[in-house]
Amino acid sequence: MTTRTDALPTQEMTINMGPQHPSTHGVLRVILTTDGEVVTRAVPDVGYLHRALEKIGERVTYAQYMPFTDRLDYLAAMNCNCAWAWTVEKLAKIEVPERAEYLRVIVCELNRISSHLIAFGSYTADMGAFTPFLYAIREREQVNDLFEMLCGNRLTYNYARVGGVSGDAPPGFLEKTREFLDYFEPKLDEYNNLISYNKIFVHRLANVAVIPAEEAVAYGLTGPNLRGSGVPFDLRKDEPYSVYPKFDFKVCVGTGERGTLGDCFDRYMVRINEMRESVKIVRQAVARIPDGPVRAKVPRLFKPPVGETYFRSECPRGETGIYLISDGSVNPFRLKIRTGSFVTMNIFEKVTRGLMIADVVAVIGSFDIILPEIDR
Amino acid sequence: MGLKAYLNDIVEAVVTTAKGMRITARYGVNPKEEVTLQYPEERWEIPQGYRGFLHNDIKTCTACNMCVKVCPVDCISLESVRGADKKMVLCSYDINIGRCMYCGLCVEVCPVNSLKHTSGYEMASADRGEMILHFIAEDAAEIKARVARQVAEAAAKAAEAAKAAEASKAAEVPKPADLSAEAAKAGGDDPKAAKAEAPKAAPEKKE
Amino acid sequence: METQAVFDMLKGKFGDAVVELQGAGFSPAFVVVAPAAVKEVSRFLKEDPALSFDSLMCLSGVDYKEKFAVAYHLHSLKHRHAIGLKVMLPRENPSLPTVDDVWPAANFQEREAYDLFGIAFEGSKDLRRILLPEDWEGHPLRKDYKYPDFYHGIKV
Amino acid sequence: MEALALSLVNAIPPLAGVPLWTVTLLLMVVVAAVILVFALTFEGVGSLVLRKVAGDIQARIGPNRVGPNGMLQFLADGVKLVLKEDIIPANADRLLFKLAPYFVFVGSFAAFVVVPFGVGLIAADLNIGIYYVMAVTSLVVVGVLLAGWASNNKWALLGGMRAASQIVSYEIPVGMALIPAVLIAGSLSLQDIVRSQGGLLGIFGWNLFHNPFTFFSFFLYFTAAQAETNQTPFDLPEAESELVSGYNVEYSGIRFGLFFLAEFGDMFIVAALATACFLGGWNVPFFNAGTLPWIWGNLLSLGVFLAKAFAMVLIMMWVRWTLPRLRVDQLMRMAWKFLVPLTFVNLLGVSLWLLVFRGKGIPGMIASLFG
Repeated sequence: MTTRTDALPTQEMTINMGPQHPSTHGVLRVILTTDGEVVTRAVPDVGYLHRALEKIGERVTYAQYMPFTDRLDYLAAMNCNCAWAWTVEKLAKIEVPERAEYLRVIVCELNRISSHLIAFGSYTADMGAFTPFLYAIREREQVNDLFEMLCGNRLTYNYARVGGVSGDAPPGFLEKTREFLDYFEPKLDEYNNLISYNKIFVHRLANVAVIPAEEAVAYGLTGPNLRGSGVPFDLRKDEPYSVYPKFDFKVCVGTGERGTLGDCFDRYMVRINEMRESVKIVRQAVARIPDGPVRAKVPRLFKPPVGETYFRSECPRGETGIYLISDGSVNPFRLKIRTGSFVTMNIFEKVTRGLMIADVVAVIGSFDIILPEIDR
Repeated sequence: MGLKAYLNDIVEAVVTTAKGMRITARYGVNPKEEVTLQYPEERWEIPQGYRGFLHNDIKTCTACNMCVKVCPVDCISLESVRGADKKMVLCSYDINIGRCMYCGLCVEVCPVNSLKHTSGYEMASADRGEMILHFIAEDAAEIKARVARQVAEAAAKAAEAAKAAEASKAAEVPKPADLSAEAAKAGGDDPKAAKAEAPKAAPEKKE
Repeated sequence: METQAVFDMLKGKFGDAVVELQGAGFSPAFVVVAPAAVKEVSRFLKEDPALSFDSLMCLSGVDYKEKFAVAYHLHSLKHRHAIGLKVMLPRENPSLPTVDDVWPAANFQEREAYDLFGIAFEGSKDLRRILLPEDWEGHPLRKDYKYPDFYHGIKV
Repeated sequence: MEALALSLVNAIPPLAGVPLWTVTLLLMVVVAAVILVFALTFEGVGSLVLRKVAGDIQARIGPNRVGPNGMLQFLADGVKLVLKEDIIPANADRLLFKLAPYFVFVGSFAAFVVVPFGVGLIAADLNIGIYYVMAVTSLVVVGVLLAGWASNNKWALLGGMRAASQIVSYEIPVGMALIPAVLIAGSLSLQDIVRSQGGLLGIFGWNLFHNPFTFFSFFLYFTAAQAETNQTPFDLPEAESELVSGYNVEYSGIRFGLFFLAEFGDMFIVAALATACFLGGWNVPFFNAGTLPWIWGNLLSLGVFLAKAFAMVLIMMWVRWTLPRLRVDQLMRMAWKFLVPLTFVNLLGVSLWLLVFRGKGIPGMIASLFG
């Protein structure tokens, strides 16, 4: 991309991008080495938000750890809550009432919508269009209202429990959810018209940071980032858990419609399309939710059997896998949380080579990373 | 780039821009689309089960310590002593709202439903100390002293009763015998408790 | 492919380097291999067409009190099967060969294990602390970790 | 200006004893002050309107706390900017750092001199009006580059470099897109250009509708001018999400205020030039404001001019809140591969048109058909 002549010697410049930078989505720090505007090397430096969540896990009980999973990925706290609950249930082989599983799926998919909305909104803001961001926030507020109605909080929900959920849906919740879906679905087309297919936007994203399928797999990309490379792998479909097999939905993959398969635009478009699929899932779940209890009997002093388990679930930012080792006591012996964003950052240095500074922003946005999940 | 692609590029740019501008114009013109809530004047309706500040109804609280144990961030602290009627008496019940993460686990475990989330969410203070909610206004040491006094009184009463029972035992009245035996047992227990609590309360009183 | 079959296959190929199969209570089951053989085993697991474990889901360090371990969770997109691979390490100077040339995904997670457990991955292309500051003392996820009182004069 | 001073001296006898140059100088200062007040007011109100428009488009309310319905927000902002601490980074080049905002502000403010506000309302009807505007607004480049360099901040430097390359590149299509108006009027003076669009054709006398090429010229000018004034989608020099804030990242207080004011000033200049060159300027459709008494004619034409200019400003804001930002190479590509060739083709088209049809536009021809 650059041509350098000996007659005009130029020098590389090191720029510190972050941890306070508007578009590093938190406290990511990237050390850029640039040749003019062209990035020759971008080394991510993570860990500014490290709160030792894994160490805390060894100190608290299984039930007490639930609120900490909220802080794992605060834009998709429901998904993290449920991931933790599912992991412990898998370890202790607890049967969960079906209604609870349905409620979990509803909240997970609603949270996926709200999380992807933020991804969409902040991405457009990164690209310089501020208006779609506020539209996205507006829609997300409605999801938050729903969650507030359900569990009393707007951001850190702490809704799932080992063996079920904290409470049944209050009267009117399901109707309100349906109303929201009816309101929300047409908005997606509006977003597409407003920005997704905007010429400038497409130009900014298409053919930028192309990740071929094999590379995506080798680097452990998961979730929308993997599917953006055209790999149709979705844990909800391919390694079904909870009641996901009962729903009819499509796995969205990148198609390379505006550029090369696996570019930023594909990753972006996968998210937009996934919101539509999530709407579909929530619609089905709301229609079919059975009656019954929402919480299995779990002893207050819960001690799972000795063992090791690894459970992964599809979170908005990729696979959240929890490796849980129990020594039979009330506290987990060791727990390791493998988060989508953390593993995704691994490929960052590779894909940003040779891009421009503005593209680095585009790459960060297209990965939809979130720092609390990276730094834990 | 052929001429056709070139012109196509231009047309596409104009068309997509126009499409986007139509949408923004619609929002710009339509005042009904405004969703802002003018916060201090307008407030949203707080749903039932909202997890706001914690409130403990100390009248019903049994000082069972469950909330303290379950709190993942140790924001609740309570002190209690055993009272004259063998129930725990709260001396202090503090919640550090600055530390609380509103997870609701404590409310869930409360066996008598005395600990509850209120709908309060507004708090600003210049001092971290103000973030600690004291649910018992009285000084902990005073309560302890008072309880210790009560316990001692009860013990004395029990001892008296025991003495009376002994006296009545000497008189060989069969019926209240087991009653007094119980009383004697109780009396035997209580002074122990009182002894255990009294020295603890005493130095604090000096402070 | 079943874990037992994978284990048998590895046992046949690598002999003593494959120590045991941790089955009951483990989900997925773990094949425990000797530290020195981890790279060859990994390469075999990835490249054998019948196995083709092409993605490394998770790499975690574990402190089992008497020894350290590194656990690899592998998954095959092609065959849709999963397996665990575990390497037991001594408490003194734990080190093992890196697998980041087999699965590039390993790099960040190895750095994390190095950072939090002090497990050295020989031959890693970039083994620096990742989550903690470069000058942090100790490895916090070890069970015998002592919390420091001060960091650069700031009370922790 | 001297003529005006002369007439003033003739009208007011006590002034006769004063040397003419003093009167002229005084007059200049007064006019400059009037324009400055206008510019500052516009810039203040512009910032308020910008935020209100943003609020409306983004489904929110916008500023509404200071004064009735937030009308006085701009005053509060101004007071805030004046009162804020003026920070100069320790390693900045102090002299250049202090100098840069003035360059930028003067560059944008000086262009107001030739804006034809009304029939007789023009500070200086230079015979090279358009040329002057192009030249004097180039001063902004110097200021921006200085700001970027002197801040001793890499983001600012990148912003300054981007601004320089961008403004220099887009100067060409801006100039080329304005030339059709010059060709039609046969003069570089903005007053002449505006007068050439008057007459009985009403809005069809505007250069915009003169012929298809001028119609396109207008849009090309508008696009290129947006880029020249660093408006979204061409706001790369201050691209907030990339360069944090670009060349003015280290500025605070009133120095930042000057950059801020210059930005709005540029916005108005672009709108004013577009109005003057393509939208008939102060011409009231189907009416000759020049026939009215001096004061009423000027007021009417001023109102018409401002209405048109503000409409243009609103459109700029509308675009700003809709579009994402280009990348720096795409920006250059757009300038050199799209705008420059297109403006040249347009210029050629207009010239040929004028040659073939002897300077008559389509509406003019249709009008002559009907007598």
